[in-house]
Amino acid sequence: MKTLKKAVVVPVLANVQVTHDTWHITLEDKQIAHDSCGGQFVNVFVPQNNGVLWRRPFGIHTTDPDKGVFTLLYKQIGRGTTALTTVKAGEALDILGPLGNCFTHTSDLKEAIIVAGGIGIAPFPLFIQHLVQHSVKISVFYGARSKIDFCCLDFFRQTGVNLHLATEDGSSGHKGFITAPLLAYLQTLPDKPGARIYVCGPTPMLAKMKELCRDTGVPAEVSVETMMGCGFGACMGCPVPLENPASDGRLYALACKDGPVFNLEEIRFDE
Amino acid sequence: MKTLKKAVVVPVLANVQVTHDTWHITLEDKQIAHDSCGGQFVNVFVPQNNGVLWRRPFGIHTTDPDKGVFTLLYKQIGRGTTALTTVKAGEALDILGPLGNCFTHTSDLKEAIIVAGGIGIAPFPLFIQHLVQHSVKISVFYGARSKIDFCCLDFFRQTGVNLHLATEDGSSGHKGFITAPLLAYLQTLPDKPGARIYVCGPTPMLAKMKELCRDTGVPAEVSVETMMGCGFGACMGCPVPLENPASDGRLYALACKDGPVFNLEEIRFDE
Amino acid sequence: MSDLTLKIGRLVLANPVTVASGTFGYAEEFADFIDLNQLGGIITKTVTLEPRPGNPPPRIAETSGGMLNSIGLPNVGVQKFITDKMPFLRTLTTKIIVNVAGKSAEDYPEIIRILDAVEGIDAYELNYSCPNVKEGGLSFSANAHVAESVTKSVRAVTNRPIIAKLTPNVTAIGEIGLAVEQGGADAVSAVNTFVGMAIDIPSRRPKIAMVTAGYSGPAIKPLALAKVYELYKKIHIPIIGIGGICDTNDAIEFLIAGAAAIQVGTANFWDPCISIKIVEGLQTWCRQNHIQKITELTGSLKIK
Amino acid sequence: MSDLTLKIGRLVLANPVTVASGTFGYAEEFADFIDLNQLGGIITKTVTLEPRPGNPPPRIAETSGGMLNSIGLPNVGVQKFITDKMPFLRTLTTKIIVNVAGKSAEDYPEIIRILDAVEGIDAYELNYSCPNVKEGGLSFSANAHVAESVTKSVRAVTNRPIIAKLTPNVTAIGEIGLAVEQGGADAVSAVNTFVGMAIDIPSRRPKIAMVTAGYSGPAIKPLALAKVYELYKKIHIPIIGIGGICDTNDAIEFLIAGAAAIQVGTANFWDPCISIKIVEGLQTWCRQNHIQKITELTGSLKIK
Ligand SMILES: Cc1cc2nc3c(=O)[nH]c(=O)nc-3n(C[C@H](O)[C@H](O)[C@H](O)COP(=O)(O)OP(=O)(O)OC[C@H]3O[C@@H](n4cnc5c(N)ncnc54)[C@H](O)[C@@H]3O)c2cc1C
Ligand SMILES: Cc1cc2nc3c(=O)[nH]c(=O)nc-3n(C[C@H](O)[C@H](O)[C@H](O)COP(=O)(O)OP(=O)(O)OC[C@H]3O[C@@H](n4cnc5c(N)ncnc54)[C@H](O)[C@@H]3O)c2cc1C
Ligand SMILES: Cc1cc2nc3c(=O)[nH]c(=O)nc-3n(C[C@H](O)[C@H](O)[C@H](O)COP(=O)(O)O)c2cc1C
Ligand SMILES: Cc1cc2nc3c(=O)[nH]c(=O)nc-3n(C[C@H](O)[C@H](O)[C@H](O)COP(=O)(O)O)c2cc1C
Ligand code: FES
Ligand code: FES
Repeated sequence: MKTLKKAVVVPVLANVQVTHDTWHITLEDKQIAHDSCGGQFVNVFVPQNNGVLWRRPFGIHTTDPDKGVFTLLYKQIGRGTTALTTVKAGEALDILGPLGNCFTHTSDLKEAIIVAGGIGIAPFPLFIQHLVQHSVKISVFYGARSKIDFCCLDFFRQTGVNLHLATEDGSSGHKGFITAPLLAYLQTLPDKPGARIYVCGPTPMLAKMKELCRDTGVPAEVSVETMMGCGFGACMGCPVPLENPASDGRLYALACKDGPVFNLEEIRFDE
Repeated sequence: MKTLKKAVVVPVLANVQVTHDTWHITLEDKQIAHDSCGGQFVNVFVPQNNGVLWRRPFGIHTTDPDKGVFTLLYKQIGRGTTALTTVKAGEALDILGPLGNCFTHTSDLKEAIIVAGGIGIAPFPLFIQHLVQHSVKISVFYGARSKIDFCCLDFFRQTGVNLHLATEDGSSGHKGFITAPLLAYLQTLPDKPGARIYVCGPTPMLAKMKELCRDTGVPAEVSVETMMGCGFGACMGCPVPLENPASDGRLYALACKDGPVFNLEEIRFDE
Repeated sequence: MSDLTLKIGRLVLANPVTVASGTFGYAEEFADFIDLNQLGGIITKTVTLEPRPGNPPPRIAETSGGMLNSIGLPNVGVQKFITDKMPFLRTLTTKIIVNVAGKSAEDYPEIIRILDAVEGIDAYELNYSCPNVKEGGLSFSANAHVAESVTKSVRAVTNRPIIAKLTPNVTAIGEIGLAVEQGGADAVSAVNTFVGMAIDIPSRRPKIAMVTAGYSGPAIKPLALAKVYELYKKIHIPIIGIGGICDTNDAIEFLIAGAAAIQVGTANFWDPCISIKIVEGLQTWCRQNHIQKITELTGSLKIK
Repeated sequence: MSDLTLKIGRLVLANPVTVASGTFGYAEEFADFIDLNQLGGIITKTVTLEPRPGNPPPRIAETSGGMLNSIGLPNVGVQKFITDKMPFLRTLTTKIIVNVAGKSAEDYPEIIRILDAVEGIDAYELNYSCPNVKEGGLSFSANAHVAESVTKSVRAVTNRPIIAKLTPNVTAIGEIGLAVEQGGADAVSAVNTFVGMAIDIPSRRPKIAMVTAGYSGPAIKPLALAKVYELYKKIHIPIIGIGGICDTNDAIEFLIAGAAAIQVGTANFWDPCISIKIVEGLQTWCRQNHIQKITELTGSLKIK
């Protein structure tokens, strides 16, 4: 069966648990390792389908173009991700990708302020790999429920990013939501025009960020999460409500095709 | 959750492959090991239900009442039996049983002639264990596709039964169906009135046996196989057509409740 | 302990969990597995005026997430039902609901008249999914007029609660529900099986001898739920929800959609203890969610 | 090589495998995955007279063995369809079947008149499952008279083949099939989605914003197969079978039940290459089973 690009069966090199509920899987595919940019995702066919019909989307976490490998960071939350934890090195995964668009890095970018809530951290390391190569200043604001939920802290320390942590239970960093230290930081930010925020996290956090960006005037891009029936624009099941109708009259964008990255001010979260 | 007898979760002591497609699983349950008689079955809930809705029925193969264990012999043919092969010692199986009726052993029985086709051998060792204790003469006529399909030959040799084999490919015993050597044997049988045939096997063999028993005048009991929705008389999905309407007007018996053992002359196979 | 009791007309059930006709035999089949008296109610296998042998095999087939059946309502007939099955049922303290079907409209009041003289029956469920032979084989609840008039004729001969069990194989089940309400039904149960089919490719034969069959099990749950909701918006009598209920969550979904009680069907086959597990599951869930009375749940769907 | 070609009226398809409206976008979405020209035909996402934004989220939900959707027919409207989507579709050599829907009966002939002036369209599929706003929201194929008259009005304005796509949510789909045949349809496609529903228990909200939704996927296969068989017994024009087709065997079952061709729907979402795999699977199966012409299979169900 010859298939064209984008539908591939890739070898699993490793699948290891990194926190109490989060796993890191390493996959081999030259093209994805080479072509992907931060924000894009792959759609994974879940082995053993106990009534699981759809693929499961995951942001591309890191890539190593030289070795032709890439990784995903995933949190075990339900049937699909639980099945994924049982996949072993040496097996193969049927995936589609890379899908979707990327966080944008325009030439005037001086500081990238990355804001992640929980597993929302997943798509950022790839973007950071890219920004580091372009010597952009990077600040990471990373909130989680508790200390035990943090992932990739070593990566951030090695990369030398300016790291701020918050936990809801106060077990590490600021006690409370990450938006509080972020707001303090933005209020004292010297070079606002060169800064841009990149957000990924739970919907309540995104709604909060929207307010915060409006108030501080720092523009933001957000990677959204919706249910995805297909991941490549066929089912129209992933609408993202737009603040204002698009020029062609559309009230919704599609998360998988027009996103998953959007300008925060363009989309609505109230539904 | 307190349940009454007959629905039990039992430890798996072993699950080993005994031929290219047949497995032998050892389960622990005092009551089943103690109470079951040859012909009865258990209905097994199949782990990981990839759309498998119903339990799968298997004859009780052997019991060891002292140790409180019993075994099943099963052939891997589809989704359910394939899932069963993945069960490991130390895990547990959810089963119902013992269900159904038994091969009958009346006091006038002098010789039990057991006729099995393929996996139809499964329910007989338990019956033979019983007959041996009562010093009944036992002849086993066992047909299979090929030599590699035979199971329990050691058991038969140890038990000292009068064993006749046939294979379709001639790789062992008579070449052809087992009904040929059986017919020859019956024609020269000195004590017909004390003999009784017990059959289990594929439907074409049962139809053939019916003819053969009619011709030779030796009565037979048969353990039938049908689709089973429940195994305990609730779904009425396992009808066995009767040769003559029963006294209460019924045209069908239920394999799980009225059987699985029937008098061969009472049931029809033409549908 | 939350209060799980509810009323179906004058019929009081100790909890909303009952078992569906044809999936629970005459209850005796389950006595080895569960304490029958913990159920809200028991609905018997369909009883007809005359004994019926049932259909030739194969009667059942497994499909992905569901099953097909064409059993053909085998039963001993109403007279032998009374002498052979009722004595056991009478020993139970749970509610006994006898499911009846007719070959013609006249069969229904006739069989109910016979049963009305028998003690220990708490209500009737009228199986309206079987073919109305005189009307070209369409089921009794495929047509609102027929459903109404049969219900009326039954209402005329009994004071016991009557529950009309509707087929889902119609364009507008709400209309049928209204018709049986008009006819005097105390409640409806929804739904019976959907018409389905499967083919064995090598033989090119249908997997069920009668060709088409009734489809049930987890696969029909979303369909059945939509039918219950459609009825809830339309009618005023209680609804007993049925279709693919396999666990406590499924039962709760039906209650939220508008059911006052539920029936467990196909799931009884693979887990004969499931109905009681759901009773216990509802009790736990209500406690955890501070539901005082289970009746609060019925129709509590939130729509913006 | 077995001969997989077949005719739907005057429309010749290279093989029986087409893809269902709304599950294949405007084909471009699949160009990264498969060679589109290996398909028997492509049925576009529904096009309407005016642009439509579609329904608010959530629009989709996964259930066991099926999915629910209420997408709301978002599309750019017929004019932009012609300018934006047709150029790509015209580059393909496979058959292009444009699926259209109306808010009112009058919309259908109007949109077909507009499309009839456009090159590169091989046939129309009329989506009769959407609500007929003027008739109280019942779908256009819920009523035989409406279905017939809309079909007639379309027949009057085009010589291209028209395929009426029927809703399964009716009491007697055979009657509707007869009505559209009477109205001049060249074929029917059956079926569109079944009405279903699911509820999120913690929030007590429907899992789909529009409350009820269309149910599709493997879970509906036995139901869809029964509808195709019911139509096959009743009508004389070809049937295109749809509903839960996920592999070659599923496709063969529909052909045996009476379908001349099939559509792959929901399965495209999890395997964008599945349609082509079925084309290849049919070729292999026919060779192994010595089927010279795939048309031999249609309606070859054996009943005693
Ligand atoms: C573009 C994109 C990128 C993503 N990247 C990552 C990633 O890198 N790492 C990661 O761990 N997760 C990521 N996710 C989320 C991930 O896809 C879901 O966690 C996963 O699909 C859940 O599958 P499941 O079968 O385990 O859960 P299910 O059993 O399907 O669901 C469990 C619960 O979660 C809800 N749910 C599941 N998926 C979603 C969703 N997408 N949106 C809203 N609610 C949902 C369900 O309604 C249900 O209540 C991403 C999602 C998108 C859309
Ligand atoms: C009373 C009884 C005792 C049995 N004892 C044994 C035993 O001791 N050892 C053993 O190996 N098997 C036994 N069987 C048969 C066994 O139950 C089936 O092989 C098993 O259920 C197949 O499950 P599966 O999911 O692997 O196959 P499936 O995937 O369900 O089916 C594969 C194919 O086999 C057919 N099939 C499956 N089960 C049956 C059936 N019961 N009758 C007719 N056709 C069927 C299906 O239609 C399908 O074509 C017994 C059956 C009965 C009724
Ligand atoms: C094997 C079987 C037999 C049934 N027999 C009857 C019956 O005799 N009378 C009746 O009203 N419904 C009968 N039904 C329908 C069920 O009562 C129930 O309405 C239907 O199966 C849907 O529920 P479920 O999905 O939980 O099984 C039968 C269903 C099955 C599966
Ligand atoms: C997400 C989705 C969108 C659909 N959109 C349309 C549509 O726009 N027009 C239409 O006629 N049918 C539409 N359908 C119905 C399908 O074409 C098909 O009839 C149905 O899904 C049953 O087939 P399946 O089970 O193979 O998916 C849609 C189905 C799905 C799942
Ligand atoms: S997930 Fe299918 S269109 Fe976006
Ligand atoms: S298997 Fe259900 S009655 Fe026999």
